[in-house]
Amino acid sequence: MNAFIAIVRRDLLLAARRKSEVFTALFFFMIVVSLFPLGIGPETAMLRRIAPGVLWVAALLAAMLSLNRLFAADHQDGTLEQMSLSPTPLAVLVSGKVLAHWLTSGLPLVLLAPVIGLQFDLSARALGVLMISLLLGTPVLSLIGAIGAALTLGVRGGGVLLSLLVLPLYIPALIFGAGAVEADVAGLGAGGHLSLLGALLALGVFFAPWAATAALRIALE
Amino acid sequence: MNAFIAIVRRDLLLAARRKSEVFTALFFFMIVVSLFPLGIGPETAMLRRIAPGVLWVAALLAAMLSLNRLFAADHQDGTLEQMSLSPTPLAVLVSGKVLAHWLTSGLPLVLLAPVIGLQFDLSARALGVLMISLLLGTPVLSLIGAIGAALTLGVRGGGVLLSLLVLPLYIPALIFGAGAVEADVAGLGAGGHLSLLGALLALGVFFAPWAATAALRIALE
Amino acid sequence: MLRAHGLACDRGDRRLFSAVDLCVSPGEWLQVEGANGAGKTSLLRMLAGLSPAADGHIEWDGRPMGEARDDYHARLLYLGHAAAIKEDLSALENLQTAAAIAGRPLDEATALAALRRIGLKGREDLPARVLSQGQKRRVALARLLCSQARLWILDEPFVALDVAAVTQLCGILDEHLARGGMLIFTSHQAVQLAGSGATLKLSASTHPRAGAEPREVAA
Amino acid sequence: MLRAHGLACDRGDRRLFSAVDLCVSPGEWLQVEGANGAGKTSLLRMLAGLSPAADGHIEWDGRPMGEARDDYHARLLYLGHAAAIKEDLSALENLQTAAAIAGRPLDEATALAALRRIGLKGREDLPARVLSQGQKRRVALARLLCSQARLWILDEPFVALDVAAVTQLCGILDEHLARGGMLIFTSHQAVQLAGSGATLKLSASTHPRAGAEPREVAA
Amino acid sequence: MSQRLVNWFKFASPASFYPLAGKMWPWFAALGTVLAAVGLWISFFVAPTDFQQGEGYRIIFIHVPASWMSMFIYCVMAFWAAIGITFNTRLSGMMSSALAPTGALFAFLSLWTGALWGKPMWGAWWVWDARLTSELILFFLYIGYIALTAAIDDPRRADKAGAIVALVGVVNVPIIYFSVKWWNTLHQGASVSMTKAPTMAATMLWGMLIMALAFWMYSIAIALYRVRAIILERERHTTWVAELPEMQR
Amino acid sequence: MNWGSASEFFAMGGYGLYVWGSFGVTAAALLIEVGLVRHRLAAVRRGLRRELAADRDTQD
Ligand code: HEM
Ligand SMILES: Nc1ncnc2c1ncn2[C@@H]1O[C@H](COP(=O)(O)OP(=O)(O)OP(=O)(O)O)[C@@H](O)[C@H]1O
Ligand SMILES: Nc1ncnc2c1ncn2[C@@H]1O[C@H](COP(=O)(O)OP(=O)(O)OP(=O)(O)O)[C@@H](O)[C@H]1O
Ligand SMILES: [Mg+2]
Ligand SMILES: [Mg+2]
Repeated sequence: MNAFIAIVRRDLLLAARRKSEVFTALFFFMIVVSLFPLGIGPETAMLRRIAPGVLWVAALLAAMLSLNRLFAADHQDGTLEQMSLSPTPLAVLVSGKVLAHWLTSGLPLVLLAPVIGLQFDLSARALGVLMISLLLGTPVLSLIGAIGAALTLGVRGGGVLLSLLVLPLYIPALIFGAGAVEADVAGLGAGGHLSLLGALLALGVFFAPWAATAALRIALE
Repeated sequence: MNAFIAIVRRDLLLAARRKSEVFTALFFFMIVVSLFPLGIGPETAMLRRIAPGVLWVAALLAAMLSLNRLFAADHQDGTLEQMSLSPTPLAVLVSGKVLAHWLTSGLPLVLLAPVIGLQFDLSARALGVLMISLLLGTPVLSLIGAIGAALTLGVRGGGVLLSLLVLPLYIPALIFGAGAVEADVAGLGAGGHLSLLGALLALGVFFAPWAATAALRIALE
Repeated sequence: MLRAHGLACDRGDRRLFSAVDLCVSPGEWLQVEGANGAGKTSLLRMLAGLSPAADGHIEWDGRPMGEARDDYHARLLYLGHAAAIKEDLSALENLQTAAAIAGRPLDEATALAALRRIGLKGREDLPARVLSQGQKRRVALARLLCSQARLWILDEPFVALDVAAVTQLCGILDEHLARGGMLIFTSHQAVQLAGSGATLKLSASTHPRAGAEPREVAA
Repeated sequence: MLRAHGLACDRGDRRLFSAVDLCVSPGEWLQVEGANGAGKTSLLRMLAGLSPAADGHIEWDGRPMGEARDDYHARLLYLGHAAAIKEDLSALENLQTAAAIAGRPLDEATALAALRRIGLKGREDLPARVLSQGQKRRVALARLLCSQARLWILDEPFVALDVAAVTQLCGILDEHLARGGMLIFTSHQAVQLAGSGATLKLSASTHPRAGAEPREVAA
Repeated sequence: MSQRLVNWFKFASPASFYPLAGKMWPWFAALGTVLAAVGLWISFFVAPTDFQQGEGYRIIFIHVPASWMSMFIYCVMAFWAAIGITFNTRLSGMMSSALAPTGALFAFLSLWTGALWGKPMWGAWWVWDARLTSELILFFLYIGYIALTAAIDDPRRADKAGAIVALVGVVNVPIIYFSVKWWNTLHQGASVSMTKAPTMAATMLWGMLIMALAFWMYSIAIALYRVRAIILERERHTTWVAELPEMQR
Repeated sequence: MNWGSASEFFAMGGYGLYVWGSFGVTAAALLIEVGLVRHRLAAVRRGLRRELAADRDTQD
């Protein structure tokens, strides 16, 4: 447990050291979202229709971009070796890293999303649903992402390969997440989508650290 | 000139060595594009409307993702030092790297785009315009991206910072590129947009290598 | 006590070495020698449990490694070519987190004392990025000063160190041995250690195919 | 001929050294010595023109470095701690591209001969990733065998090499000097070179403020 | 002539600029306060109610000056960046980084007040109009500059990198502005176009101008004040700092 | 004079939230900026004084 906390603290410390990192992830999200109106055109009705999809896709990409960092640096400088030699089970340490990743990359998105939703003229209720869907969904992104990041570790062309592996796995989260907001905008209940998202999260919390650990062991040997 | 060719060849060789790299960039593009119908819903009319914007945004993101690689590896292993000690001007070598980057990340997109455009039910004419706009626009992305990649070299939190710096500068290319296709779909001529894109390209070819070189020198000292 | 028998290592289609036997008891050191590419690093990683052996088996305190793994790792300190130094963290933070990950947290005073002893006085709060090559290695070596591990496996610990630091490190190793610690290390430089020890010479085999290879001289 | 006068170097709030004078003529070597963190790497990078000097000036063949830069770089070979080895390219490809970037392309036969001489026979086509630490260094050092540069600046060239390779490298350096080449290098190991040479000792100053600093002993 | 140049470079040295800035900023601050008081008085008590927009239009008195300042400060930053690159003076980099946070602040205020104005006037907090979009992008450019310079430890390197960003950005700002404008007008009649007050009442114009002047004075004062902190941070180890009267206690 | 009473002034003809939201946030933002910069300068000076004092001590 100590080592778990130590890992979370160290990763948060590293993120804080790169002072701007959390903020830049946020701005990346904002910029990607703003690219769409620029590419598509400014009509409000149209934008409101595509808003949930665009916001969720941007959240996906923001989460994915920061995945590279998750294990790569630790692999290169030998920290991962040290982690696997630690008496604390590797899966626990991996969970710590995933938690830190979500705290620095997922949580800020959840908090910022309503502001951006306003730019797309979403109603207050829809904004609430958007936040809840992101709150349930972004941890899933970090968890699944960890598996991908571990699998592509030390593999040539890792960065792009990673997105190739991970994006398809993200699709359920995307469909339920964006679906929840759309259902709410369309006046249907968002509850069904949200509980499916919750189920995904539960599944991820149980299995992802284990799978990521197995993948890390492969990369290490 | 010899060194220029050597650099281009080496970078292409490295890309070929990471066999899957070019393909994964392509797949990233495809997956991002396919995320939208999933996030937004399947109506053809709507999809046709948003197609140029979505395709161009995806191209932007694919180009941006591969920017990290542009100088970082060379910086870390000391190749950049060697380049700056070469009798060939650094700007020439940098241009070589940018060219190689475009050949491995931009050109494949140009070739793939029509196939994906078909999925969005674009007409043959519109597909042609799409290809031309990408042909003119993707080198601009590589050129501007090189400045950002050089500036964020060895900087903490480089990856996300890079996108923060580069994406705003990509906006004109996005607007003219997507605009050309939209204008064509709307039955207006695409010529105006395309020539503006050409102007951007000319500007980029002249100034970007110079600015990137200046930025590299800062990172090196 | 660490004992290995009949170890072999394959890399690509080469058999680097085979039939390597070794045994390290408390208070003893073992220096692994060999030309560049002979397989020293490969052997050390195998002994640390980081990569599987192509053949042979390893015992810790008389139990096969498979069973003893957790106990073994709790008592092992391994330092490889890559020193697990985070460029963005200060020397102090690097030392403290390395210790915490290894499951033996350090308080600040102890960590600072170790850094000072290893010659990083006044550099404790600099990010590792700006340290010189040798100073980075020293940050990694500071872990030795706070370690209660019984077995140290060190891959070229003397690299990049200046003469004074080499002498100091020898002293640290001697202390460890005197306390009844065990030590396995590699070095291309000649090293004088107190205590009893042995040398294991790996000679690079040029035979391209895995198979019967002349037995290496074991300690 | 390389001549420097009154060089000083600032890092963070520290003045690492100041008033360093040096001069290297054809056929001469200069060994830069000093403890870890004394500023050897910083000095070498300064001399190579990779980072600016806080004070002082450097001359190449009697002309100030600002003017002579292009000519200087055409005749310089610099190898630092980072060896510019691409993990994904083979030893041969690494050597050939390094030479091409330096503006002196190598044909395959020459490159292969150099790799064999430096002890990488049979490893020419392995990706550098799988090479051992010392073998990677050898790939970088193979450049010396094909170099026509007049001045070599080598930062710890002996690191990670085994005893045989150290002797061989000394021979290569001697040949270079005998041809009238110049050599500046650092090493924590004692090295025997033929030809005339000098030693420059950098002693780490602990004074935290930039300003008048005791003059270092020059060659 | 050369005498003049020497004088210039004398003031361009941090050691002589530090006390100069210390003498100047209170004047600008005082002037700014007075102008702001006058401007606020005009905007609330002199300017009449707008017959179309009611009292909501009073936001104009900060919205427009803030927008102007955000654009202007970026140009000034780019100016200092160019000076820094050509003459290699240390002070110019410090001026750029002293200005950036204030510029970003005004860009944010422009967005904020614009949004607060847009809700009652257009019924939406945000529309993708050319001017709004390019202001948003300008805000991103500021953030990029600040994030980049903050991420580089060595201040001299940070200054140079920042200078490149500022210059590349200033070349791009007009390109971005016009591209967004064409984008917006080429393929649809502007769904919302800024209400171009045709003949702005003279009092309104005066109010806006005075508020703009107040913001100017504020920006100069705060930049001078901040540059003093930056100078001290960077010149920590020089003897002139050690000899400053305020350091003697 | 446009306003009959203070409450009328604060209501801003129904636009109070928007107008005061703008003016208030602007005032607050500028004041916060001033505060931050003052803090920054004070912190540098404090650190410097401490350093100089330490130097003098070691010299004696
Ligand atoms: C978030 C929303 C907004 C942003 C980012 C914004 C941005 C800007 C900018 C950058 C300028 C200066 C442009 C120039 O001088 O060329 C400006 C001026 C102006 N804005 Fe806004 N604005 C916003 C909302 C509004 C709204 C809602 C109104 C009124 C209904 C408005 C009315 C004006 C007027 C009257 C001017 C000055 C007139 C002129 O120079 O043409 N703005 N705004
Ligand atoms: N795929 C492969 N095919 C052939 N040989 C390989 C392959 N992978 C590794 N090798 C060889 O295996 C050896 C690995 O050696 P190792 O790193 O253990 O050497 P070492 O004794 O630590 O050397 P050094 O003193 O240089 O650190 C090298 O000789 C390398 O060339
Ligand atoms: N920002 C900084 N603040 C304080 N000291 C710094 C800073 N950056 C670098 N240094 C110091 O500058 C020195 C750099 O030394 P350099 O790398 O030149 O040493 P070296 O003589 O090559 O040492 P080694 O033998 O270990 O390679 C180190 O002592 C380092 O601690
Ligand atoms: Mg080894
Ligand atoms: Mg060094």
